[in-house]
Amino acid sequence: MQHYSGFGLVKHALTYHENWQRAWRNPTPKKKYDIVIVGGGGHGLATAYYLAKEHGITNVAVVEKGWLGGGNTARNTTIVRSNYLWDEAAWLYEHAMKLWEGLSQDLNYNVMYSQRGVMNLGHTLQDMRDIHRRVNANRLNGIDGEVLDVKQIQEIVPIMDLSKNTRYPVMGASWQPRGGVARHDAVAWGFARGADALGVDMLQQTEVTGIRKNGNKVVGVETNRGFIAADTVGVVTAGNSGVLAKMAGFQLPIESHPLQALVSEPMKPILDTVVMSNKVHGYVSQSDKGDLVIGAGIDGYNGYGQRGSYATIEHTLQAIVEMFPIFSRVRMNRQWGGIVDTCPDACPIISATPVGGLFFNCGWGTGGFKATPGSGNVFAATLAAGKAHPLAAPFSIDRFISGKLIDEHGAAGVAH
Amino acid sequence: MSEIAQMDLNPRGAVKSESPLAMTRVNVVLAASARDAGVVVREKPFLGHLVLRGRAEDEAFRAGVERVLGLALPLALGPVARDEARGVSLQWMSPDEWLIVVPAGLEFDAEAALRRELTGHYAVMNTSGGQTVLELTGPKVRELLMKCTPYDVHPRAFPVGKGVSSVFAKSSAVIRRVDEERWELVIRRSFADYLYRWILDAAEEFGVFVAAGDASHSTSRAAVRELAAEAR
Amino acid sequence: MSQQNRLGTGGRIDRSRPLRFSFNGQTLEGFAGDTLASALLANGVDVVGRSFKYSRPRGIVAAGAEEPNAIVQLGATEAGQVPNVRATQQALYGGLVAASTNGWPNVDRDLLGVIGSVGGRMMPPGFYYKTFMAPASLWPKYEKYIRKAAGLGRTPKEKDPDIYDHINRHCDVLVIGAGPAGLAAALAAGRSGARVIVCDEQDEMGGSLLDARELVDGRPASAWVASVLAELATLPEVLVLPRTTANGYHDHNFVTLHERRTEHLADLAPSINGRRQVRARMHRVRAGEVILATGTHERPLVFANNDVPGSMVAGAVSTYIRRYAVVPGRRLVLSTANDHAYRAALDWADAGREVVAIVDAREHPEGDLVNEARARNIRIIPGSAVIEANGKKRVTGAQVARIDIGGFKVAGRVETLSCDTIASSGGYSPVVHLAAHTGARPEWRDDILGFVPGKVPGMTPVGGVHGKSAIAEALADGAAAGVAAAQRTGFKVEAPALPKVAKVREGKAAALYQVPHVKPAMRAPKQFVDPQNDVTAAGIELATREGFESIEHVKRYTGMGFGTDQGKLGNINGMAIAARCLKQTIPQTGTTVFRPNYTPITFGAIAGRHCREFFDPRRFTALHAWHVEHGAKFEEVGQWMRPWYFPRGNETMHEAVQRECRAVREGVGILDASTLGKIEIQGKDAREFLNRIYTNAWTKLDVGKCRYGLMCKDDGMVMDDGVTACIGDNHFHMTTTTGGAAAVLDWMELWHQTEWPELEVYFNSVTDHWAAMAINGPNARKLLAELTDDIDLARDNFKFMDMREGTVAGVPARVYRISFTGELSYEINVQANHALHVWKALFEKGEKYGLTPYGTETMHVLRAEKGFIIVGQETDGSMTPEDLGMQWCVGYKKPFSWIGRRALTRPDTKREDRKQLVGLKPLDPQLVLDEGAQIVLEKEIRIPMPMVGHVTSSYYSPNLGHSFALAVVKGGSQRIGQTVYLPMADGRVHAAEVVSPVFLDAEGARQNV
Amino acid sequence: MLHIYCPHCAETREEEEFRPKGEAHIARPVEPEATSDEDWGNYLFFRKNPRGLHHELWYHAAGCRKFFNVTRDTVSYQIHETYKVGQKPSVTADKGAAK
Ligand SMILES: Cc1cc2nc3c(=O)[nH]c(=O)nc-3n(C[C@H](O)[C@H](O)[C@H](O)COP(=O)(O)OP(=O)(O)OC[C@H]3O[C@@H](n4cnc5c(N)ncnc54)[C@H](O)[C@@H]3O)c2cc1C
Ligand SMILES: NC(=O)c1ccc[n+]([C@@H]2O[C@H](COP(=O)([O-])OP(=O)(O)OC[C@H]3O[C@@H](n4cnc5c(N)ncnc54)[C@H](O)[C@@H]3O)[C@@H](O)[C@H]2O)c1
Ligand SMILES: Cc1cc2nc3c(=O)[nH]c(=O)nc-3n(C[C@H](O)[C@H](O)[C@H](O)COP(=O)(O)O)c2cc1C
Ligand SMILES: [Zn+2]
Repeated sequence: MQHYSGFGLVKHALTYHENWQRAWRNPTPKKKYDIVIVGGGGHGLATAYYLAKEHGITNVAVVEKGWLGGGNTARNTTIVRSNYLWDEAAWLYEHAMKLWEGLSQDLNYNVMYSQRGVMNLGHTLQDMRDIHRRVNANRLNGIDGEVLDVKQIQEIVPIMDLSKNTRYPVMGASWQPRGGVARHDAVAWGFARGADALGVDMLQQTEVTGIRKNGNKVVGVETNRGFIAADTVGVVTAGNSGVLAKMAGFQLPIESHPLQALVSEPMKPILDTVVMSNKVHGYVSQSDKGDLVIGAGIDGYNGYGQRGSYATIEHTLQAIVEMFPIFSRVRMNRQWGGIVDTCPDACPIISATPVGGLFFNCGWGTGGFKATPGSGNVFAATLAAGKAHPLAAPFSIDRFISGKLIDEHGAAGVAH
Repeated sequence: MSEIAQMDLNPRGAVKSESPLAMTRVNVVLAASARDAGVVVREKPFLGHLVLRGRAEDEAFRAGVERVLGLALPLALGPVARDEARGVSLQWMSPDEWLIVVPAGLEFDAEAALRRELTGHYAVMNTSGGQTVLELTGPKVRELLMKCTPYDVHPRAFPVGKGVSSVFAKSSAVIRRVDEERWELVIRRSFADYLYRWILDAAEEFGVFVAAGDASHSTSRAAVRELAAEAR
Repeated sequence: MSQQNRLGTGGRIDRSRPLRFSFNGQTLEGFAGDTLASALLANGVDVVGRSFKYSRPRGIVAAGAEEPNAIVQLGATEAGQVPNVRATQQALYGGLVAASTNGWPNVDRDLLGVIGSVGGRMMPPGFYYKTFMAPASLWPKYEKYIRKAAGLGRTPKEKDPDIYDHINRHCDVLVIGAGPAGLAAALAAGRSGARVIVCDEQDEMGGSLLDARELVDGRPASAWVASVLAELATLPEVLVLPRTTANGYHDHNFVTLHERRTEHLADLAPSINGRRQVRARMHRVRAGEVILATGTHERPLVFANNDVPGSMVAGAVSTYIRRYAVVPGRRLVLSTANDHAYRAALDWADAGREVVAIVDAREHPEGDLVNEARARNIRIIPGSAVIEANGKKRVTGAQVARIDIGGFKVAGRVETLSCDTIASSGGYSPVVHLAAHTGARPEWRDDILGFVPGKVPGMTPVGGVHGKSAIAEALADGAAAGVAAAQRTGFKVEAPALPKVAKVREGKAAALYQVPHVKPAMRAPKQFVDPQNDVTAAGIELATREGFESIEHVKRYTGMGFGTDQGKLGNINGMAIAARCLKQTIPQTGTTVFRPNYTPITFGAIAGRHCREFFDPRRFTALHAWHVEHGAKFEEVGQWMRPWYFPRGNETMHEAVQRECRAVREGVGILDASTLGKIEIQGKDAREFLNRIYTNAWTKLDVGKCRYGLMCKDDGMVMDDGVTACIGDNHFHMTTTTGGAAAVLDWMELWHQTEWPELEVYFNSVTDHWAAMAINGPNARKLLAELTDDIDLARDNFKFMDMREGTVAGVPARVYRISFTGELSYEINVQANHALHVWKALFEKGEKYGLTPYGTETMHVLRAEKGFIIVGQETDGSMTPEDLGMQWCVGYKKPFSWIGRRALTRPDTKREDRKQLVGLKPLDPQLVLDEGAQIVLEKEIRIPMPMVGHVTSSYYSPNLGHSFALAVVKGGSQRIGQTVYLPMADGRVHAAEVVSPVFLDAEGARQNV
Repeated sequence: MLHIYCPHCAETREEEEFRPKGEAHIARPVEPEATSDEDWGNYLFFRKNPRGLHHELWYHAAGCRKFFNVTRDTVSYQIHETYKVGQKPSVTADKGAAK
C-alpha cells in the first residue's frame, strides 16, 4: 500500500500527481473465497479489514451491488458517540469509539474524526430524568458524559436560543465530549483501501441475487457476475437486509424505512459541536466545509426509494429554527434519503441465522455509522470463530423470541 | 340500573359558563376593523355537540335518526344535512359516525330523543364541553384556509354545504362550507387557543376582524329551554 | 465607474428608475429591472468572489440559476443579513448592500490567493485524507484551520424578524417554467377551464423569449409574452406565479413552489397598511398533471484558465445585452461547438462592440446564424477552440488552436487573440433536475447531446428540456402537452393557434466538453469544471486513476456538484470527462443524482409559520386562566400546560411543594386533573373489550363502581394505566395518562377495527368535554358537602372507588371517589364550560378548610408515598405488570388471552432477576437522591462496574419526615432490607435501604375514612 | 408525499391526514397460550419488509379514523390499490401489479 503523508503530498505535487496508485483494485471475482461479505458499506468494509488484519483471513471478497460506501454510509449525518443507556449497547458503541480514536492512524487514511462533543438537549422534566439516568449509567460503564445546565450550554453553544420564549425551553443537556463527527466517505474508502492492501477483493457492481444452500448450510452466493462459493457468508446490507433474508428463506424483525437528511449552503464556522434534541426533533452539526448537516425524523412507512416525505423535512427545519432562530435565513442546499433497517428495540442484530455459515449484521437503523469500526471488528471475530464475539452475543436474533430486548429508543431518540 | 348513563350537564341555576375561547379572547387584541377585513372571525359558543355512532346499513337506525332530527342521515362524505331554521346539523364523519350540532342546551333533549327512537348497536356521546364552532366569513377565507389545511377548499372540491375533517395547522378541525364566503370550523377545546391565534396570525395580511360573540355567558337549563323553544 | 457597460438603448430595464446600491463598500447605480449581476456588469465589476480552495478571483459567468461564482452576502442591517445570494437571481432594489463572501483583506487583493497559487498544487482531490494524520494529537488544530477557510456567507447574528408561510394548492395542471414551451402549455390548459398554475423562477415571465432574436408573429417575442400573460390574467382558474421556483418534486405529483414575495424589494419584508407581509411563501402543490418546461442550461467549455473573470457562457452574454442592455466587455472571442451560441457574437456586434473571432470546433459550421456572422464579416475560425485564457483578474487574451476532438489533442499551432471576454458554449443540457427528484433517472439522447428527464407518472416534459429547443418547436410541444394534460384531468380544449416564428436553420452541434490542451490535463493550467468547488479536469482524471470510477465516487472525491449551484453549470462536463478517462460513453458513466432543492431555499420558508408559539400546539384546560392568575408555574405534559406548583410570595419550589403536600394530608388540596385522557365507551360488548385490552378483569364491575386498569402492548410491557368507571351496564368512562390519551384511543380503535370488529362497542374521546377537579385530603368530604345537596356523601353510601352523579355548585357533575394520593378524595367532573364556576365555588367554601391548589409536583410526591407508579417515569417500555409488583392487577384467569398476556410467559419475562419496582430509603434522611441515579451493590466504586437499577422518582416527604425514592432494581423484591449504593458524578456515594415501595398507609386507611 | 385514496371517505387525501401502521394482514394468533415462543415472537416482530409490492395498514387519523389497507410499491411508492380491513388485495406480487 502506498503510504500517505504530508510529505508524500509534496513529492507527488512535484510530479504533477501523475504517480498516485489506485486506492483499491478492481479485481475479477474468484470462484471461491473463504468468506464472502455481502454489502460494501462501512460495516462490510470494516468487517473485511479486521478479518484480514486481526484474524489473518485474507481470501475474502466484499460483494457490493453498487459503489463502495454508497448506501447509508454515503447518506448519514456522521454523528459518532457511545453514550447509550443499556450496558450491552454502551459496551458495543464504546468499543467502536475506542477504535475511532485511532482509526486515521491505523488505516493511514484521515477519516477526519473530529471529537467536538455531542450535546443532547432536555426540554421536559422527564427528558432530564432520562438524561441523568443515561449519563450516570455511562459514567459507571467508563464512558465520558456530563449533565449540563443551561448556563453551561450557553457557553458551548452561544448561538442557541436558550430563552424561555421558545416553544420548548431548554432545561439542560447531556454532553459527551469524546463524541463528534467523521468524514463518512473517507471511512468507507479508508477501510476499503486497508482491506485491499491486505488482499481482500472488492467486487463492485456485483449484486447478490440469491443465497445458495446445501441443505441448511450456505455454500455461496449467486450474483449478476455468476456464482461465488464460500462456506461462510456475512450479510451486511443495512436497508436491504430483509431482501437478503428472503433469499435465504427467513424473515427478520426488521423494517426498512426512509430516513432523510439535508445540508445547508456552506456557511462560515458558527457551530462547533453537535446539537441534538429528541423533543423538538432535530439535530445539527457543521461540517468542515461549512454546511450545516441536519437530520431528524424517519418516515413511518416502509420504503426502499432513498427518499421520504417532504413533511418530514419541513418539521426538521422547524425544529432547527426553533433551536437556532438565526438560521432562518440560511438556505437548504440539498436533501436526500437513505434506507434504514429498524429493529423493534432500536438495537442491531449481529447474529447467526437459521442457515448454517450464514451470519447477519444489520438492524443498525438510524444510528449505525458511529458503530462502523466496532461493528466490523466484532463481526469479523464472529465470522472468524463461527460464533458470536462476546460483545455481539446479546444482539442475536433470538432475543426477539425470548423477549430479551435492549430497548434503546430513548437513547437512540431522534434518528442519528 | 340502566345500560347507558344519560346525563343533562346543563346547570340547574344561573351559572357563568365559559367557552373554550374565553381566555384567549381576553388576551389577544386585534387592530383591524370589520370594514376592510378579508376575514371576519366569530365564535358560535355553547352549542350542543353530539357524536352519533351506528350502522348506516340499518334502515331502522336511519329512520330513527331522521325522525328525531328531521334530517336524513348522510351516508357518505359530502354535504352536511342542515336545518338552518332550527339550528340543527348532521354531518357524516365516518361510515359509522356522525356529528350532530344542535342549539345551545338542547343536546340532552336530542340525546334522549335519539335514545328513545334507536335500538340495537348505536351510541350517542355528548361532547358539547369539548368543542366550539368558529365561523369565518369574508372574501379571503378560502385563501386563509389554504394556509391552514392540506384539504382542497376549491369550490370544485369543496362546494357549498360540504363538511370534512382534516388537518388544520398542526392540529385538526372539522371544516364546513356554509355559503360561498361563509365557513365553519368545529375545533377542540384544548386546541382552541392555538388554532385561534394561528388563524389570526395567518389572516393578518388579509385584514382580520373578530366579531363580537359572547365567550362567557350565564346559562341555566330553563333559560336555554326557552331560547330553544323560541327557535323552534 | 458609472455603468460604463450600459448601452444607451434597449433592454427591459426601466431607465426612469435609477437605483443606488453598494457592493464591497462602493456605491454604484443600476436600474429597476436589473439583477444585481447585470448591475455589477454594467458598472464594469469584474471580480465578484474568490474560489473556495485556491482563492482564485472569480467573475460572473452566467445569468441564472446555474451561476457558481457570484455568491454574495446581502444586507444593510444585522437582522437583514442574507447569506449566499446568487447575484444573477437577485433583483436590484434601492439601498441594496452586497459584499463578496470570500477574500482577505478583500476580493480584489486576496492574500489567500497567493497561498492558493503556490499551495494549490498540494491540494489535489482527496488531499485531506492523505495527510494531517500524524501526530494524532495535532489533528484538532489542523481541523480548526481547515474550518476557518470553509464556508461562503455568514449567518446573521440576530433573529430573523420576517415571517414565512405555506399555502396548500391543488391544481389540474402545473406548468413549471414560463418560456415559450411553458407559456404555450399554460395557455392551452388554461383555456380549458382547468385549474392551472404556471410558475417561473425569474422576476419576469417569458424565459428565453425575453432575449430571443426571433420575431414572434412579426413582433418582438416579448410582445407575445405580454399578450399571453394578459390573457392568462383573465382566466379565473389560472394562477401565474413569477419569482417562484419549483424547488422540489415529490411523490404523486407533489411539488413545492418557493415564491419570493419581498426579496426584490428589501432585505427585510416591508409592511403594507400596517400588515406584515410574508417574505417568502411555499406553495405546496398537489397537481393532477405536471408540465415540465424548465428549458436548458448552457454548458461552458472546459479550457485552461477558463475561470478568469471575463469568461462567460455564451447565452449569458446574449441575455445581458438583450435583456439588460449591458455588454460585459469590449472585445469578444466566442468559442462554440454549436450554432445557437452564435447569437452572442451577433448580439455583441449589434451592440456596436468588437467581435474578435468566433472559434468553432466544427470543421464546417453551417446554418442561418453562421451565415449571418459571415455576412457581417465576423472572423470564423473553424475546427478550433479556445484552449487557454490569458489574464488574472480579467481576460486579456484567448489562446486558440486547431483541435482534434476524437483524438483529444491539439492539432495545430496556437494563436493568441487579444480580447477581454471569452464566451463559450459546449451545448445545452436540459434542466432535468426536478424530474430526477422523483427518482426517475435521466436518459441520454445522442441527437441533442444531453440527458432528458426519465419517465415520471403524470409528468410531461416540453420544450428545451424535451429536446425541442427552437422557439416554434417549443411552442408547439408546449401547446400539445397543455391540451393533453387538460384532457387527462377531465377538460376539453382545442389547441391554441400558435404564433408564426421563422425557423432558424441550424447545423449539427459537435460534442465538445473538455478542450484538449497542448499539455496533458495534469500539467496544463487548471481547467475548471465546477468552479465553486475548484474541481478541475485534472482532478477528475486523478480521481478515476486512483480507482474512484463510479461517477458517484468522482463526485464525492472531488466535490463536483456539491456547491450551491449543485453542478448545474459543470456536472455534465464532469461526467463527460470521467467518461473519457474511463474510456466509456457518457450514458455508461451516468449522472449523479439530482435532489431537492433546485435552488437553495431558506430554512425559514420551509419552516413556514410553524415557529415559536406555532411550533407545536399548546393545550390548555378550562381552568388555565385561573392558574395563571394564581401564580402557577407550569409543567408541560404531552402539549398540555399543567400547573406544576403554586408558589406563594417568595417561596422556592421546594417550599411550595412541601406546603402543598402538607395541605393535602392535613386539610384539603385541589388539583386540576382535566388533562387526563378520557374515553367514553358504549356498547353491549364494552366489558368484553375492556377485558381484552386491560390486564385485569371487568366482567363483574358494578354500575357506579370504578377500577384501576393496566394496559400492555402484546409484548407484555406496560403502555398505559388509568381508572375506568362503569357508569351504565354497557357504558364506561375510561381515563388514561395525560400523554397517552391519543395513543390509547388509536390503540383501541386498532384492535376493534382490525381484530375484533364483531364486538359491539364504540369509543370516543371526551377528554376536552369534561373538566376534572380532584379534591384530596381529610377535609375533602366536608368541603364537598357544602356544595352538593343531592349526593349522599356518607362514608358507607359513597365508598372508595364509587361514582355518583349529582350537582356540585349548581352544576351537574359526576363525582368519582378515587384517589391518586391515598387521601380521602373526590374527583369532580363537570362539562368543561362550567368548570371555572365550580372551581371558584370550591374556593369560596374551601377557604376555611385551608383549600390549597396543588400542581403535578405535589401530586407526584403524594402518589410516590403510596407507591403508585407513573407510566413513563417508573416504566420505560421494558416493565411488565409483574415487574411493577402489580400482580394484583393481572387477571391470570380471564378466558380471553388479553393483550400482553402471552408475553408474560416468554423466557425473558419469566426471569426472576428482572428489574422490579422497590422503594429506597436513603440512609441520610435529609438526602434527596437524584432521579436517574444508578444503583450498584458495592460501596467501593470501580469503573466499569455492574449496575442493578436506577432511581425513577425521588422526593423529600414532609409527611414521612424523610426523603424517599422509587426505583427499579434487578431482583428487587428479593432485596428488601439490603443496602444499595448510588455513585454520583461528583464522587460521592450515597447509600439507601431497599424497602417496599409503599411508604404511607399501606392498608389504605386514610382513603377509606 | 403520498396521495392516498381512503376507501371510507372515498376521496384521495393528503399524506398528512394518515398514519402508516406497518404490515397489513398480521393476525393475532387465535390461541396465544397455545402458541410457541417462536411463533409468538414471529407474530410480534418478524416482518416481510418486501422490496416491491407491500400490503400495509394505514390509519386515516385526521379524517374518518378508520384503518384500511394499502398495496404500495416500496420502491416506486406507487399505490396500486386501497381496500378495507377484512378484504383481500386484488393486486399481489404473484398476480403482478396489474395496473
Ligand atoms: C439520513 C441518515 C442519517 C444518519 N445519521 C447517522 C448518524 O448521524 N450517526 C450514525 O451513527 N448513524 C447514522 N445513520 C445510520 C448509518 O448511516 C447506518 O447505520 C450505517 O451507515 C450502516 O452502514 P452499513 O455499512 O451497514 O450499511 P450501508 O452503508 O447501507 O451498506 C450496505 C451496502 O449493501 C449493499 N447491498 C445491498 N443489497 C445488496 C446485494 N443484494 N448485493 C450486494 N450488495 C448489496 C448496498 O449497496 C450498500 O452499499 C444515518 C442514516 C441515514 C440514512
Ligand atoms: N436552437 C435553439 O433555438 C436552442 C438551442 C439550445 C437551447 N435552446 C433553449 O431552449 C429553450 C426553449 O424554450 P423553453 O420554453 O423550453 O425554455 P426557456 O428557457 O425559455 O424557459 C424555461 C424557464 O423555466 C424557468 N425555470 C427553470 N427551472 C425552473 C424551476 N425549477 N422553477 C421555476 N422556473 C424554472 C427558467 O428560469 C426559464 O424562464 C430555451 O431555453 C432556449 O434558450 C434553444
Ligand atoms: C455529511 C454529509 C454532508 C454532505 N454535504 C453535502 C454538500 O455540502 N453539498 C451537497 O451537494 N451534498 C452534500 N451531501 C449530500 C450528497 O450530495 C448526497 O446527497 C448524499 O450522499 C446521498 O446520495 P444521493 O443524493 O446521491 O442519493 C452531504 C452528505 C452527507 C452525508
Ligand atoms: Zn377516511
